[in-house]
Amino acid sequence: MIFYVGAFILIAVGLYAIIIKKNLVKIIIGLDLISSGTNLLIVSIGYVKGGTAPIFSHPGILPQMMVDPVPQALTLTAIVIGASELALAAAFVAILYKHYGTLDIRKVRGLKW
Amino acid sequence: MRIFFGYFLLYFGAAFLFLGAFGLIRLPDLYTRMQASTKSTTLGAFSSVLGVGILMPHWFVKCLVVAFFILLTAPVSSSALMRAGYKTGVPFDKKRTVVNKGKEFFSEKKEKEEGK
Amino acid sequence: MSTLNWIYLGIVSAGIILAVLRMIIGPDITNRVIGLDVLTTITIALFVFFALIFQRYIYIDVSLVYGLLAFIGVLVIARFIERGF
Amino acid sequence: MIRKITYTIFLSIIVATLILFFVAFPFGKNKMGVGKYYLNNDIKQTGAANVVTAVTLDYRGLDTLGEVTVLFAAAAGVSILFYLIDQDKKKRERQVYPNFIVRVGSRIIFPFILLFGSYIFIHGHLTPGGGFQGGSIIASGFLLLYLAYPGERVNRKKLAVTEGLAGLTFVVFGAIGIFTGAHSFLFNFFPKGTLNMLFSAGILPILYIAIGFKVGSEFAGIIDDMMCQTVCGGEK
Amino acid sequence: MVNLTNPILLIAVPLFFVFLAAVIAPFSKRATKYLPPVAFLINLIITLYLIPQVAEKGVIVATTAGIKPPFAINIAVDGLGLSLAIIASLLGLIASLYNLKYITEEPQDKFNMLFLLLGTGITWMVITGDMFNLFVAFEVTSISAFGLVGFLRDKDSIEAGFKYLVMGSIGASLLLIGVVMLYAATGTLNMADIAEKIARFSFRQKLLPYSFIFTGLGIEGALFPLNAWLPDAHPAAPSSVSSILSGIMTTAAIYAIIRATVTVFNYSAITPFILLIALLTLVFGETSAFFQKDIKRMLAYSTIGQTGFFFFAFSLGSVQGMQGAFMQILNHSLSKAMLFLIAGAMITQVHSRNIDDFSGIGKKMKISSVFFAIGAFSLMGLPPFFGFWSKLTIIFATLAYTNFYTITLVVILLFMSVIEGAYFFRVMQSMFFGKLKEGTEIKEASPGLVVPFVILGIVILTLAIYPTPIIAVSKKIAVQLIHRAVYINAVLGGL
Amino acid sequence: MIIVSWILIIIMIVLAILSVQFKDLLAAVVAMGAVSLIISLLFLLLQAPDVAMAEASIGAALTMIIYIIVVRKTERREK
Amino acid sequence: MEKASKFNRYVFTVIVLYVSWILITATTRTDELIVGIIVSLLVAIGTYDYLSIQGLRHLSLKRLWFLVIYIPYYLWQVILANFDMAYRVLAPSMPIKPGFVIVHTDLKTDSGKLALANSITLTPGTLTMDVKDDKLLVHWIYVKDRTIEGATHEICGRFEGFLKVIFG
Repeated sequence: MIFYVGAFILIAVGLYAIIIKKNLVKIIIGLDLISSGTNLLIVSIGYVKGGTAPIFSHPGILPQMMVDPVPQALTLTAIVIGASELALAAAFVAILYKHYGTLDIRKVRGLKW
Repeated sequence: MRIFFGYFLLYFGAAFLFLGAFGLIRLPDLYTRMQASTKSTTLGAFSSVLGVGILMPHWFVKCLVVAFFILLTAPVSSSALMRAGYKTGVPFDKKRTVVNKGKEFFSEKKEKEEGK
Repeated sequence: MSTLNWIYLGIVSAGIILAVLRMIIGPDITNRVIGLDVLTTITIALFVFFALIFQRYIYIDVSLVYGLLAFIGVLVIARFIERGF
Repeated sequence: MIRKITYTIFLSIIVATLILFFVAFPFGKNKMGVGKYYLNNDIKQTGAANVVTAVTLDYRGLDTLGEVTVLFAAAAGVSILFYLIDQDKKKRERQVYPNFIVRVGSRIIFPFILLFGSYIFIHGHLTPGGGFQGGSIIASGFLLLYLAYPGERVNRKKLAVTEGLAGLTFVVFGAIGIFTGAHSFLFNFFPKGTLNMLFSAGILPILYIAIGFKVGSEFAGIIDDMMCQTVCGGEK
Repeated sequence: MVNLTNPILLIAVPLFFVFLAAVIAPFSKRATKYLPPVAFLINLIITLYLIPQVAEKGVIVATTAGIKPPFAINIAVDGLGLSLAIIASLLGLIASLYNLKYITEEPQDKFNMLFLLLGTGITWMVITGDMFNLFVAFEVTSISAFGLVGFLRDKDSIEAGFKYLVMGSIGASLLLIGVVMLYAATGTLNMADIAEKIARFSFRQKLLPYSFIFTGLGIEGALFPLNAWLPDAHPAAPSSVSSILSGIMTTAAIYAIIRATVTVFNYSAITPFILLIALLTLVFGETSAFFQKDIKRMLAYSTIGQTGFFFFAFSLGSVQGMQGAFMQILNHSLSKAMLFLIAGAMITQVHSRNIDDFSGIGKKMKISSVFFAIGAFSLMGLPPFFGFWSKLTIIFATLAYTNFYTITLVVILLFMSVIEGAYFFRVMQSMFFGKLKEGTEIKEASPGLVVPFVILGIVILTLAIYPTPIIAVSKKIAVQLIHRAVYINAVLGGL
Repeated sequence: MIIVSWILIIIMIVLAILSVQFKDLLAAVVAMGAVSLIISLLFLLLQAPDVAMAEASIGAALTMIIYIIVVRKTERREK
Repeated sequence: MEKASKFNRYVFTVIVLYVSWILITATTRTDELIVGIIVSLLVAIGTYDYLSIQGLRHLSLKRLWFLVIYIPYYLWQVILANFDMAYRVLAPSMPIKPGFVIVHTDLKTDSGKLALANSITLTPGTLTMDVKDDKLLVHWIYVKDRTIEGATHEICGRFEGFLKVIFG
């Protein structure tokens, strides 16, 4: 329960950073927060109360005791995708700074959203 | 006996983990805080991990590896951070500090022998 | 047994909160980084402890990852502060 | 002002979603559909002890291929953006070198990081971890070297070739499935072995090793692109 | 027996070539530029091979990992998906031929890889049969598009790329949340399986995941309130990339919305809402295009308008509407891609993107201008061309949409078509009848640039001469799309 | 376990808000590192060691260096 | 200290890596051992240049024996250090008298100096900041002696004897 709340608050904080903050680095921090919150949300959807990790590491661990493996597999994908998006965004910000000499989006002509 | 010793180590570690964090708040300047944090948390994590290793004998070897890594890596980052703080002139507690040979050390000669 | 675990978790959580407090009030960046450093070390211990609570041997691997890699994050910032790269 | 209104609208949408979400999908309840099938049939069908690995690489292997491709695209994009931006060699001399402890310490830790990364992606089907995790650990190792020895660069040609060969391995192993027997991409045609042994789970370990190399070299490439531009200049 | 016509090869072959390019790039950067045409050609051949099978069976399904569909990812190709895959491969082939001469900036090897990945991602999006796989394909497409938009590294492209990246990332996150909600609700990710299980859901239960998926895809598909990135991003990219982005990529996002709405959710209750959105998109795009001075920007706004046009036709919900939407997609993709390619060729000569600077070049660049006119006429819907038939179908479908506002809708459509005609005619007037600026050295673009769009123009002319078979086929496709049970049975039938 | 997750999530949210509000971008980056650390702990609490490890291995060093490089190439203070 | 030959260092690296592989996997099953050899051989190709300078000379019996003795002593010092630290942190009067002092070391090898620095960092009241040639800059939380010689005796005296043998 609290995990859902946490994930949604992370997403809200990320959106806040993107919409209200005027600094480019803050915007990519917001993107990262949104993707982290999404990951947390996905994993907490797959959680089953009293379950354990879906790994048959030693005998005595039965399929009935496990949490859902699918959201975890999806999250793995989502984490790496988030990291690659972050790298690309970082590159964009660095070059924007080279062109404009500022991180303030109010001074960047095409970015006034 | 084994369980007792394991929990003893665990709590020993927990106490020092807490102590490190507490020292972080209480001590006056960056360098002394660093002393507290590096030493106490390293030992705290070390002994907690070993405690878990003793509680579950099958896990001991792996816990030992974790503990070894903690011992190996903790001083590296702390020394780098401390030097960075010193070089950028993070203030130290002027009232208490008695001797400062850092200037002498860093100005002995220009850094050029580095590289390889 | 489980009471003991709870007390352990309580002490360590207090440590985490203090470290975060230092990250909040730290007058300059180096102090905040120390907070991060302490936080990573506590987290390594906590990972191993979670493995104990859940009784899964394989969870220790996660703490191994942090044990090896956590200092790189601190190192990166330290090198940045002293204009290293 | 408009931004604040926008944000308030978004916030109310989020809160509404949250409430609906609680009602629709209670936390901790078993919501498994296909998940149950995977848990029950994993040992028989793939032979991997780690069900997450089985799902990532076998049942949903195409996703993983796509994910590796996304990372590849991001690496290529970063290298496009940073192509030949003021590679000014002179500025390199001004910088501060790392201290002795960092240099020697990272020299000693680096082999262990590589070894540990290999351990993670070789044991991907037995323990938590796998190609992505191992690959990013290895990339962190390279990052450590960059921090300790500024000015040295990894060999980009070798990285690119590793990256390409690893990707080819994945695609070719997948395509073998089309042409043999099952007419199905990523068909697991190797013997499954016994559970929890290193040589089990058919082609999954091979695929994970390929992914490990690929992710490692891609992240190392991204870091190299970003770091070298910083080392060589970029400061105002 | 080697099964050469497995549709999964549509993904595997280009990826093979991408990684091959990564291997050979360190040794010879120039060699990589010959890989995309080869890969797209192979893809085109595979898709052509698949036509008879699809015509025969309706939907062909390919499994992965040797496991039956609901449990493993599957590729399901139906008529709509296959035709979009054909268009993607064709446009990819032509644009990559165009690239051989057009791209002179470094680093070419990375450009070629990303270009190939863009085409692959679009193909992947239209043939996949799994929701999460759709998300991954969406990411492949959009991340390579971000890199390509920023390829020129000047102020405009970096700004546009960053804006696109931020909005695209938010869209991707929303799509992901929507997909995961679907998973939480139904316990599966396979489209057909979800479609079967979601039948018992009420309108309100469907609303939450649907709105997330719709918004996420709508950002990529440039639907009305979320399309601020498109007029910046499409012109900023190199022209060949813009032709792919405008021609097929937004269409692929719209395809995903169509697939989600019709096949997965069967959500006819929502159509009034999306009708409104489509109409707003149409009006916004066409009117903004009218006021543009920059030719590529004008084309980009026109893309928004066209997207609104066929999305509108689709949201009518009838067979005829979908037929019209499909025909308009076909027409728009081919014509818009050609127009962008021609615009790129002209810009290399004029060195300006301002429409005023184009005056009089019709006398010098005869082939380009004539084909520009062909593309524009087709896009406007002048009688001999295919666009005429598609717009006619859409208008008939609108008339059949019995509603109080029907006449208003028709009037809006016609008026927007007139506006579209107006701005294209303005460009052509200045091109053919304007005065050539003095002192400018303008000649026909090099054959390497001309030949590709001439091929595309010939395809358009062929469609203009023989429209009937395509109209018949599009009717079949629309019928197939409406009858979602066929799709579901084809995917889950083996159980 | 629930209490522990409450504490961790509250700390995580505090750190996330801090990372958005810090004027010093470097401090914001440090806070992001801590957020990733705690998310990794939460993943382990949710019985997802694979995901925890992925978050650990990517969040510990790689995202940190990406942020730091951005700050390095641009400026450190938010005005 | 001259470098050992390449092959020598390579073999040393393989041995170290193999031992750590066994420790990491924490099992002695045959398949793990076989894969371990392969992995160590491969990893060592890339890293033997980094790990060591002296190669196999590290593995003489005397050195290993001293290492075995040194580790418990070192751990004991770490524990002492922490009680010392605890006293300083918790005592209400906070008995600290910090200062930066320079100490001198006789160790020649890089790894020896690193080990000394690490030991100093984790032992009572001291933290190494930097090493330059044969001098170490140390932050000392309770300065007892300000001169180089005195500080060297106070801080390094405990370890240098061991480390000289272990790392040459």
